Amino acid sequence: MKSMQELEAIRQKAKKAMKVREGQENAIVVSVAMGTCGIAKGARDVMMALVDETAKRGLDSVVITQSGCAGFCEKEPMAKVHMPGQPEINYGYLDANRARDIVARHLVHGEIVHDYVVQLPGGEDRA
Amino acid sequence: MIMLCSCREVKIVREDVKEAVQRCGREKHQLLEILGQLQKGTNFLERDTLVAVAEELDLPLAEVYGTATFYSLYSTKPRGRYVVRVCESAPCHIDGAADILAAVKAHLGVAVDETTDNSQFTLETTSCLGVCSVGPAMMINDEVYGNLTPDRAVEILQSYN
Amino acid sequence: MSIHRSHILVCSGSNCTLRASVPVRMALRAAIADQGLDKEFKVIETGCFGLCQEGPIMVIYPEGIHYCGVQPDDIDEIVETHLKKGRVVNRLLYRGEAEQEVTLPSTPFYQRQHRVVLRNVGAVDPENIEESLARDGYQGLAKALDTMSPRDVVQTMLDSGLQGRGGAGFPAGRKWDFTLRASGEPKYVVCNADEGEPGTSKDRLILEGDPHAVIEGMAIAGYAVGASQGFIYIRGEYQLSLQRFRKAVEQAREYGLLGSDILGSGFSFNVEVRSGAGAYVCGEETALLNSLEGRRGEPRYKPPFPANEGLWGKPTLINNVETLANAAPILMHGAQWYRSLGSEDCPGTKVFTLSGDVANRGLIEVPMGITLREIVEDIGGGIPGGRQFKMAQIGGTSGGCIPAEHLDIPIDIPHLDDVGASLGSGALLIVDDSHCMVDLSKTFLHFFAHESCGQCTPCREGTMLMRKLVDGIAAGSGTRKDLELLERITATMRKASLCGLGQTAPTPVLTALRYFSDEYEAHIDSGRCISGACGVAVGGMKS
Amino acid sequence: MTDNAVVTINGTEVTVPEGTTILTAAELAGVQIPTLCNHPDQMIKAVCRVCVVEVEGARVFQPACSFPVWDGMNVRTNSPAVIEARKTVVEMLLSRHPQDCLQCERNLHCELQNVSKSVGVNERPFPEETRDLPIDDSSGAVVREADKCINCRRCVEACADVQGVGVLSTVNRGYDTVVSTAFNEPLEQVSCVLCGQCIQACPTGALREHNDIDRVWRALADPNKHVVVQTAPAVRVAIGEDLGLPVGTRATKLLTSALRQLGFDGVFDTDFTADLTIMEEGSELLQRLQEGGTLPMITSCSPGWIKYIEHYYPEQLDHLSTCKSPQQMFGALAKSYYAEKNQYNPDDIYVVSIMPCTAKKFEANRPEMAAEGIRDVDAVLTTRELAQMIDQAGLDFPNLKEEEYDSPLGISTGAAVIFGATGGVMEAALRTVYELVTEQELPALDFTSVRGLDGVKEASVLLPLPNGEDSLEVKVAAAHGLASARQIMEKVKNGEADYHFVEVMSCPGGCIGGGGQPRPSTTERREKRLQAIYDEDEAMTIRKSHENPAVKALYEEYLEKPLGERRHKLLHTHYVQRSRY
Repeated sequence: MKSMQELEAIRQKAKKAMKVREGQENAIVVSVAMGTCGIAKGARDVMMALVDETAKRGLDSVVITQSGCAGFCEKEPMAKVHMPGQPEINYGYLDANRARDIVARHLVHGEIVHDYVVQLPGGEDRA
Repeated sequence: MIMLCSCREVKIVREDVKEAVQRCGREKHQLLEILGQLQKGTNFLERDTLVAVAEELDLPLAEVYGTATFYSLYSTKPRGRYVVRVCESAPCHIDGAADILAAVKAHLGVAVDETTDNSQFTLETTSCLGVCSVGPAMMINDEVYGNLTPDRAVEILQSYN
Repeated sequence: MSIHRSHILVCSGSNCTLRASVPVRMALRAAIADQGLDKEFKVIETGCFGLCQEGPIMVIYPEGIHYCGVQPDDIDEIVETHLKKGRVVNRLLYRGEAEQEVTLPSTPFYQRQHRVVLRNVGAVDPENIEESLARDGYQGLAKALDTMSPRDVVQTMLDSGLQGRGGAGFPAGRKWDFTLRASGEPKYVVCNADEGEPGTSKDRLILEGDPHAVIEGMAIAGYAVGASQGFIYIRGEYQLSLQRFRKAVEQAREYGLLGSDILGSGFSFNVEVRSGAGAYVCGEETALLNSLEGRRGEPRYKPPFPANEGLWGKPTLINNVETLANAAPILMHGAQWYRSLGSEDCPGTKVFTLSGDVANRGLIEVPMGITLREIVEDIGGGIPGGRQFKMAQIGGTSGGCIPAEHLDIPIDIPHLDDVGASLGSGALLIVDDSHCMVDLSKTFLHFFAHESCGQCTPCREGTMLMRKLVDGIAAGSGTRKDLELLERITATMRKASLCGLGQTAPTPVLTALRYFSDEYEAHIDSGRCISGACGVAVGGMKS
Repeated sequence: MTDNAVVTINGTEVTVPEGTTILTAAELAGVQIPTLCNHPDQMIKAVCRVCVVEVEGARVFQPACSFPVWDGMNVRTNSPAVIEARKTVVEMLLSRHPQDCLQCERNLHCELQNVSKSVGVNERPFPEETRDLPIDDSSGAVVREADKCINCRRCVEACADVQGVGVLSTVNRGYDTVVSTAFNEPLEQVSCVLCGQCIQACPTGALREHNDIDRVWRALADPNKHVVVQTAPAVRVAIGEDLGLPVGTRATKLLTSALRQLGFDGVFDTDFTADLTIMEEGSELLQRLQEGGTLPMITSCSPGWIKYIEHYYPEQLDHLSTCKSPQQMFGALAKSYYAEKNQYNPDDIYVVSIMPCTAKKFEANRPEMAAEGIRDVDAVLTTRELAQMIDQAGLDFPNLKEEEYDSPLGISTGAAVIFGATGGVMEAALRTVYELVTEQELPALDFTSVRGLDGVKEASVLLPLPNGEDSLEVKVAAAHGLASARQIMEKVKNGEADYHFVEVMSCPGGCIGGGGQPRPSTTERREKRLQAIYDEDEAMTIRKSHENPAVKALYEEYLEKPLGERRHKLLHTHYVQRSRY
């Protein structure tokens, strides 16, 4: 590396790889239900698709995390998206393609992908 | 395998020294590095080694010896294959280092600065190993062990047999 | 570069290493590989989290869950429950508390700390320079090279009020200033990493946890004073530090952050890593220089000072690891920011190694001016086993012993001076009431008699004479006259010794005599010791 | 640069250049500060801490020997705290110093004793201990008694830096720190050249010469022995120092008188064989020049130097002149020429040398220095030992009746006496070689370019040949102190030395600064002794070796033609390769 610019480029790239460790206050949190049922129905693929797609798109302020089983096994794989200042949106019956779709539309453009939204009893689920 | 090398041929010593000098450089300020490397195999610096170092670096032998005897990681007297250093610093003392030392002495059957009859272990004490939060501690060659109890210390020593 | 959904940080600082973090790491890697999870989970060896007493420690991100005391047997459960199902393994949380009630970072142990020097220790993989870069590593250097003149850098250091963190507490900026202004070429920067003070392991944990912070500090210093060659002298006992640091230097070189024409600035700087060979006195800066030159590590008389005549007689800036690790944050955030931390007389934070009779032992970084009580009770979690606080020895074996009556003093240089103690290098040994001061004094003196370099008369002879006298008192054969002799020796050593070692070696015994004279007298007059450690009769004393 | 500083010392102002040490400034203010590790010719060490003083504003006491003054500095050298600290420091040293002052060789000449008195030590308050380190008398020349070492390191500097030998070093650490050899080997086993400069540097009785006084007394008392004595050139200008005369006193005639009173049967002069050495060495040089021998030829009179080259440059021994030293030539002639002439059985002759040198004791013991089992020299005393004997005999040295040397081995020239000074052998040789080669009288006798205390002195002398056309240029060098000799030897080794003839003396200043001379041999004293040597030369009626009538007679009567067998056997020797480690 021979310049300030190069240093900055490497720094930005490295930041992405490290993002998972940053506690971001205003981050969009995507949480994948990773109970046995979810995993059995393909939650891992969903998780990896989300990770991959957000990285590709350079979405720095997105944290992809996991949660335990939400108790709605038939709707698995499930994920919820929490944008700062907005209610959580629960998605169900996901696969890798749908996950990428969510990244493209919801995370990037803030558009709720109604096709995959599942309503949970009580509305405010604390999975 | 007993590593006491007083029987090693001077020629071999010379080659080791030449190699170390080549790696580190011939300047006087590399003396400590060179001595450190040469001690790795045998745990001590024999006379022939210091002579060869003095010759390679064009230093008086007494100066090399005077430097070697200043530093406690070097020894100019034969030591065992494993050098056991029990930390005697205040933090380890608070944690019961005296009991550890007693257990190690009893297990090895030697006093401090002595070597077991089979040349396996030399017991030394050290001023501090820098792992004060997990005392009492000891070091065997380069490996540091913390949170010792007398039993655990003996157990660890047994694993070196 | 692959992106993982989760990072698992396992401490690989020496303290955790010797608490079996290596087998834990191996078991974790094996389990993840077995289950084909290696694309999702990245295992990172990182530096010390500070809470060494609870090690090995593991942190799982992005949740930020800390597990304590993890053993290889626990790995299966962590993988199955946490990694695969996202459920926290409550029993491995700090002190077994349920997650909802307390996470480790929310404990007073962390809450009362302020991490400047330790900013990346425990947060990055020290063997991966990119992780440092991601957390603003080398930004301080970049800023200096890009926007500041050497004089600006020195001025910022002067303005920050940073005092040397190696023991003497000399204003760092003034050393930089002296070296910048000294005539003579070439100039050198030397990092003093010969941390030998018993009770101190902060420099080691910085070197192991964030070597790039130190390299960056050295390069900034080099730029500021006009040096293009740096040396770091690391204690010979610190094999892991040596290994990590060498690797870090290589990486910095690969990335062009060391070498010639750094970041296109025209500034060149290299760092050579040197190992000590077991001599406490080499922590004294001129002894260290002699050792670097391949000689006996004996201190030099001063003046001349290293800033004018240092390594090979050339102007040399020599700073402690922690001091240099402060340089980049100061440049990035400014002198005023630094001054806003800590106390009026002592800006900034201080890293301490907490050891002895305290619940939480380990590495902490606190603002200067925090009280001893806050450290012992809040961060340290108090004295375990229903015992009482007896005294704290601050500053290592050459530091003073502070009794309970001074628990509320703010920890900074002037306040410690008031009670006969010194900040030293940041050792904090907590001692409970089960220990005997005469026995402890014996330990201190055995240490100094072993570590005196033997060059000047007061220290060479004085340490051994003190040792003999205190050994005699401990054995019950001491007399009141011995106490007078001890006073004479200590007075002469403090005033007439050549270096700081001899000048401060009597401190712990002096403060012990000052605050716990009844214990000495009990040994002499009635042959009694509270702990029985001294081999005379047990009991019979008011303390 | 050298701004003046006004310094107040115990209330008295003194003006000195800034950067002067407190010690020097105090001296100017008339204040004596005790010292131990300080030596006027050596580097500052600041390790003994006896000279600590109070500097206003400083947190701790500062050593006067190293601490530079600044303008406005206020120093107290006599506050109660300073006095107490100094006394404590000395008491600490004494807590494990052997208490055998009455038996010690340094009794009444000991710096530790003096300092201990001046700081007011009157008890031994601290726990006592003896180290019980072995006394090393293995070399028969230099004795080390490490128990008396106070770690001032002056001997280390003398050995390593002045002499470039470095067989002494500070070893171990802390309380066990002591000056020793590598692996604590006896001096006989290490590459010590036995020059005795360490003895000159030592403030205590830790280093001294091997004592041969009793052997000499026994020989003198033996009615069957004919005991003859020779005195080296440098002894006469120094012995007075130990016997109540001012430094630089020429005590030649008192010396001969004293020796006679001690009972020596013949009082002779090494100067006689110094002249002979010039004859032999001069012809050897001319031979090498004419026949293409190894050049440069290097002198061989200094036994410390000989041992040095044997240890450190064993592959360069061919450069040495094969001449024995004057001491050994004297011994050999005493037991042959002199014995024959006076009909003594060589076995009954006992040769004693008075030498400024400790290495001479070693030289006399070398196996090469004997002919048919008869040692050339039987006992060697240093100047100090002779002074001791004169004390023992109760002689009032300064007031003795002046006497002359005996004949013929006491007849000498000015060229011989300057052997005692660095450059002297060279100058003496040039006086003779010039006249032998050119067959003309030397216009000026003094070759000042080889005089003085520079470490290495070089000169070039043009010798006009008798044919009146050609001339011979002889390039010479003289070195004193073995560190200087090493500079020359490195050139020789690398083929960069274009000298024809080199003089090397082991000791600084030459023999007048020898290891056996009265202590201390400071530069100041050496300069006075040098002056006395040159005065002695000028006062001589004959100042060229080849004009010494006794030497001429010796050649005519006894020695055969040049390089004859007898001459070879008696006056020449060979050298042995030794190891450096």
